[in-house]
This record gives sequence, structure tokens and C-alpha cells, in this order.
Amino acid sequence: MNFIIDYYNYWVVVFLMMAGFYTVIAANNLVKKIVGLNIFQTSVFILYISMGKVAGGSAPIVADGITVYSNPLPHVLILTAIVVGVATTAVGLALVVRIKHAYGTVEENEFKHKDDLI
Amino acid sequence: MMVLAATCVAVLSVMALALARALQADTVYDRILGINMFGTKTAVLIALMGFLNERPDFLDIAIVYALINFIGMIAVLRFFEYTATDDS
Amino acid sequence: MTELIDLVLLAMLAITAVGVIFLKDLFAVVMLFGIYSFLSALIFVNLDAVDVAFTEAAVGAGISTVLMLSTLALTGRQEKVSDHKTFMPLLIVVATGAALIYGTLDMPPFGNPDNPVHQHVALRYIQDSPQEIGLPNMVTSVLASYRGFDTLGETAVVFAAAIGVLSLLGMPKRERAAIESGLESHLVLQVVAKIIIPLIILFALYVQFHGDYGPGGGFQAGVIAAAAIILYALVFGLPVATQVLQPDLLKTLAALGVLIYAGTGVASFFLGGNFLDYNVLASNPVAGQHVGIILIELGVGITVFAAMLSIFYAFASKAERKNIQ
Amino acid sequence: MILEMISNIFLILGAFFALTGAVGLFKFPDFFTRIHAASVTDSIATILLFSGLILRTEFDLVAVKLVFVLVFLLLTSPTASHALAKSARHGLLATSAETLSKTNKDNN
Repeated sequence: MNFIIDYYNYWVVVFLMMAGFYTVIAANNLVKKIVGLNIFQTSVFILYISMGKVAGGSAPIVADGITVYSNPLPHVLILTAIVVGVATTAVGLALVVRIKHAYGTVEENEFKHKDDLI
Repeated sequence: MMVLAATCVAVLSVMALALARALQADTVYDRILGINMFGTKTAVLIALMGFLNERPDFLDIAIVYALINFIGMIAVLRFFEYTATDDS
Repeated sequence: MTELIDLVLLAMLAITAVGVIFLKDLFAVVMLFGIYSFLSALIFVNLDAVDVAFTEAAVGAGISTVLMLSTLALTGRQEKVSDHKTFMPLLIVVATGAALIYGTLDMPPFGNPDNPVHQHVALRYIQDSPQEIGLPNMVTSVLASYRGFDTLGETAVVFAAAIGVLSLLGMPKRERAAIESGLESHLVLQVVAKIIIPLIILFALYVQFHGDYGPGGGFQAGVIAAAAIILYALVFGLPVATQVLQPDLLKTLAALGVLIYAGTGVASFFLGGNFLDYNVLASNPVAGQHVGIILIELGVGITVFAAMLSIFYAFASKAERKNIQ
Repeated sequence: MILEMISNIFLILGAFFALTGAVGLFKFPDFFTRIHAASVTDSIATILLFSGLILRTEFDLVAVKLVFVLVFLLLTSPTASHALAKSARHGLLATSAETLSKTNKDNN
């Protein structure tokens, strides 16, 4: 049981990462690919936060009567990564909208042969 | 303490049921209903977890959950009019 | 109990991810992605990362979902049945996954206080930052002071992303209020929205200035304030919202925020310190740190607010224009 | 001690109502009865759970924040349900009674 609890978080992270990866390479629709990228990204966030957790620790905000705090450094890195992540997602979605405008479709296999239309 | 933990488990199972509803629903509205229920229960769970870990001063997050859940619902309804096509 | 909640929430997260892969209705996919963000934020709370959970709930579940929904309004909601072969991708994914699982067995056990990550700078942050910076929230101390350069870069990235989206989708114009838009027929919704929008803005200000003492700070406050205006635009229609906060004003605000941040650095330069060294901003170092952190959090908040809102304006005005024609 | 007892009762009742709501999501025949089950139990469960938690505080800032979350949830959750039901009605979703009478008419 201890063995499972020690590694469970990492296994779920790998599963989620692969789920996102699969969506990115196998999905045809560009919006779905972006959702896949986001799932991949969130799995990395969970990996970092899991590494920062200390058993029996508490949130890294000083309070009376608490001696063990979790590691604040991964929290800082991921906090900024989330905001930057949504900013890049927005740029990706804007590109999808432009692709729809130019090619009339967001399905990958449909615009493969339309390169000379522009 | 026991009661808090039991309530946590109950709220978690409600969330699981709502998730099941959202995953397989007959209509889009049922899906939205499941998601709404999920959202309100997450706000409750945050409050419960604060008391369970004996640091109840993080309730600000529960406020954000309630707020974002509401905005998400409104956005779904708003853009659903635009995308409603061939779903029954 | 923490472990049990962790187990259940991660399992739900995995199920949601599988649901996202197999559903063909993109509208449902995006809604499930909202649940996915909510769940990951819950996991962050459970793993003591309250600041991160705050950000993920506001940004991931709020802004991302709204942006994806407005994209779907432009691109259509049904995913076509693909003629892709799924065998090759599956093989690659399983092989990579197996290699990674094998790799995790060498990871230090979850939650062990002797793990290498906890042995380097973290010790110093935990032991010295409350005295050095004078703030109880270590995440804010590290974010704004020790890693101030990093955060300046992130703010600039958010600003650049807003510029990128605006140059791809075009600036939203101030539109005439004549066209019908918004949830006009929902009277109850309008009344309730009028009550809670001021509350949300007040809450955003609280998050902005209370971030030194509890979870919160510029990133979260900016997003929450933007969410208030987004709610206004959703309920009362985009034209009304663009009259309240004009797109041009937002462009100026986004630049202003980055300038406040960089200006704080330059000011500390001229007062004899290093770039972004707040110790020299006031008579004693701790007071100086406090002044510097309030200033740069303000800069971050303004930039994030303006950037998120102008990105939303750009998407929503595209969606409205398409549906009116 | 008495406060804790009352708080326990509130929490257990709240959890019970939340569970009935979730079961109702599956058991009721059509969308409008389901939304009724979900939203009514949602409100009562929220009130009971948060009151139970408030009784466990020392009636300080934490209690004020809990009241704020409660008020916020009580404002937004029924509003969202109302808007959803209204949209569903506009989206021409029929109740099961209507579907039944329609099929009866077709049969006659």
C-alpha cells in the first residue's frame, strides 16, 4: 500500500500526459488538439506540485503553531506558468480562428491539400 | 472530526455522480446541469477541506470557485445559442 | 484523509481526461475541460498549493473555458469522424508511457521531507523570507522579490500574447448598441448580475492587496476583475461592455502595467541598488521590500486584467459579428 | 460541546440532501424534474453544510467569509438553474408529460 501511495501521483501524471499526447497526435480537429495540449500542460503542473508537497506539511503561509511548510518554490513556478499557459492558449485559438477563416475548415485532413488557395 | 471526514466522503461521492452525469447524458442541458452541480460541490469541498486540515483561512478560494462556476454557466448558455445545431 | 482525497480526485481527473478523448461533441469536450480544471485546482488545494489553486480556478476554469467556447462559436461544434489510423499513435503513446512509468520508479517517494527538492533554496525561503521580506505568504515573497526577474518576463509574455491575439483577430471596434446581443430575455439573470458584479470587483481588489498575507496577488486579482467585466459582457452584450471599458483604454493599461513593473526596477537602479532590488526603495530594507512588492503586484494586476479582457473582446466580437451576418 | 453536536447534525443532514440531489439527477424521468431535484437540494445542502461549518468557527473572520460564500452561492446557484431551465425551454426541450401526450395523440 505504501508503495502505491508513494508513486500514485506520478503514475496519474504520466497517464494524463499520455492522454494529452494522444489527443494531440491522433485528433483531427484543431480545437481538440489545443484541449489535448492543455491536458498535457496540467499534468506537468500536477507533477511539480506533487514534488513540492511535504507529508504533514501545511500551505506555505506563516501561521502560529505550524512548523512544517510545503515547498513554496514549485508553487511560484507553476503559478506563473498557468497564466502564461492561458495566454499561449489564447494565441493558439486565435490561429485556429484564422485558419477557419482562410480554409473554411478546422479538420486537419481537409485542409491538407488546399495550400494553393491563398 | 469523524463527521467532517464523513461529510467530505459524501460530497466526493456527489461529485462523482455529477461527473458521471456530465460524461454520459442524453441532452446537452443534462450535461450542463451535472457540471453546475459539480461546481457548487467543489466550493463546499474546499471549505470542508480547510476545516479538515485545521487551516480554514483559505476560504477565498471557495469564493473564486462559486464565482467562476457561475460565469462558466452563463458563458455556456450564451455561446450555446450560437453553436446549437443538430443535437437533440 | 489527505491521501484518500488525493486518490479519489486524481482518479476522477483521469476519467475526465478519457472522456475528453472519446467525446465527439466539442461543446461537451470544452465543458469537461472546465471540470478538469476545477478538479486539478482541488488537487492543488489538497497538496497545499493554495495560491496555485486560486490561479488555476480563475484562469484555467474561467478564462480558458470562455475563450474555447467563443472559438467553437466560430469554428463549429462537431468533430468529424476521422480517417486517421489510431493504431500508430496508440503504439507511440503506450511505448512512451511505459518508459515514463519505468522512470517514475526512480523518483523520490511522494511527500518525503528528505527529498532533494526540499534541500536547496527552499530551506532558505521557508526560514528566512518572513524576516527578510516581512510577509507571511512565502509564495508572494518568492514570486515578487527573490524571483522578480522571472515574473517580469512572465508579465511581458502575457502582454505579448495579448498583442499577438489582437494582431491575429483585429482590434474590436466600439460597436453600436443597436444590435441585439446578450441574454436579453433573461431578466432574473440581469438583476442578479447587477448585484454581484460590484461584489466581484471588490473581491478582486481584496485579492490584489491582501495577497501578501493570504492566497492571492496580482495575477489572480487581474483575472478576477477581468471575469467581472466578462460577466457583464455576457449578460448585457458586448457593445455595452465596450462602451464602459474601451478597447483602446485596455491597450494603454496593458502597456502601463508592464511599465510600472519595469519602472520599479529602474527606480531601484537610480536609488543605488540593483535592478528590482527593493531594499533601497524606503528607509529600511523590509519597508522597501513592502513598497516594491505592492508596486509590482499592481503592475502585474493591471497588465493581466487588460490583457485577458482585450483577448476576450477580440474573440467575442468575432463571434458576434459572425452570428449577426 | 452543544454547538459541535448541532454542527454535526447540520453536516450530516446537508450531506444527506446533497446525496439525494445527486441520485435525483439519475432517477427522474425528464430534464425539468431533474433540474428541480438538483437545484432545490443544492440550496438546502449548501445552507446546512455552511451553517454546520460556521458553528465550528470561533465566529471571527472565518465565519464572515463563510457567510459571504454562502450568500454568493445562494445568489448564483438558483439563478444559474433558472437560466438553464429557461434556455432549455426555449431550446424546445419537452417535459415527459408533453412527450407522452404527443405520442398518445399520434397513436390515436
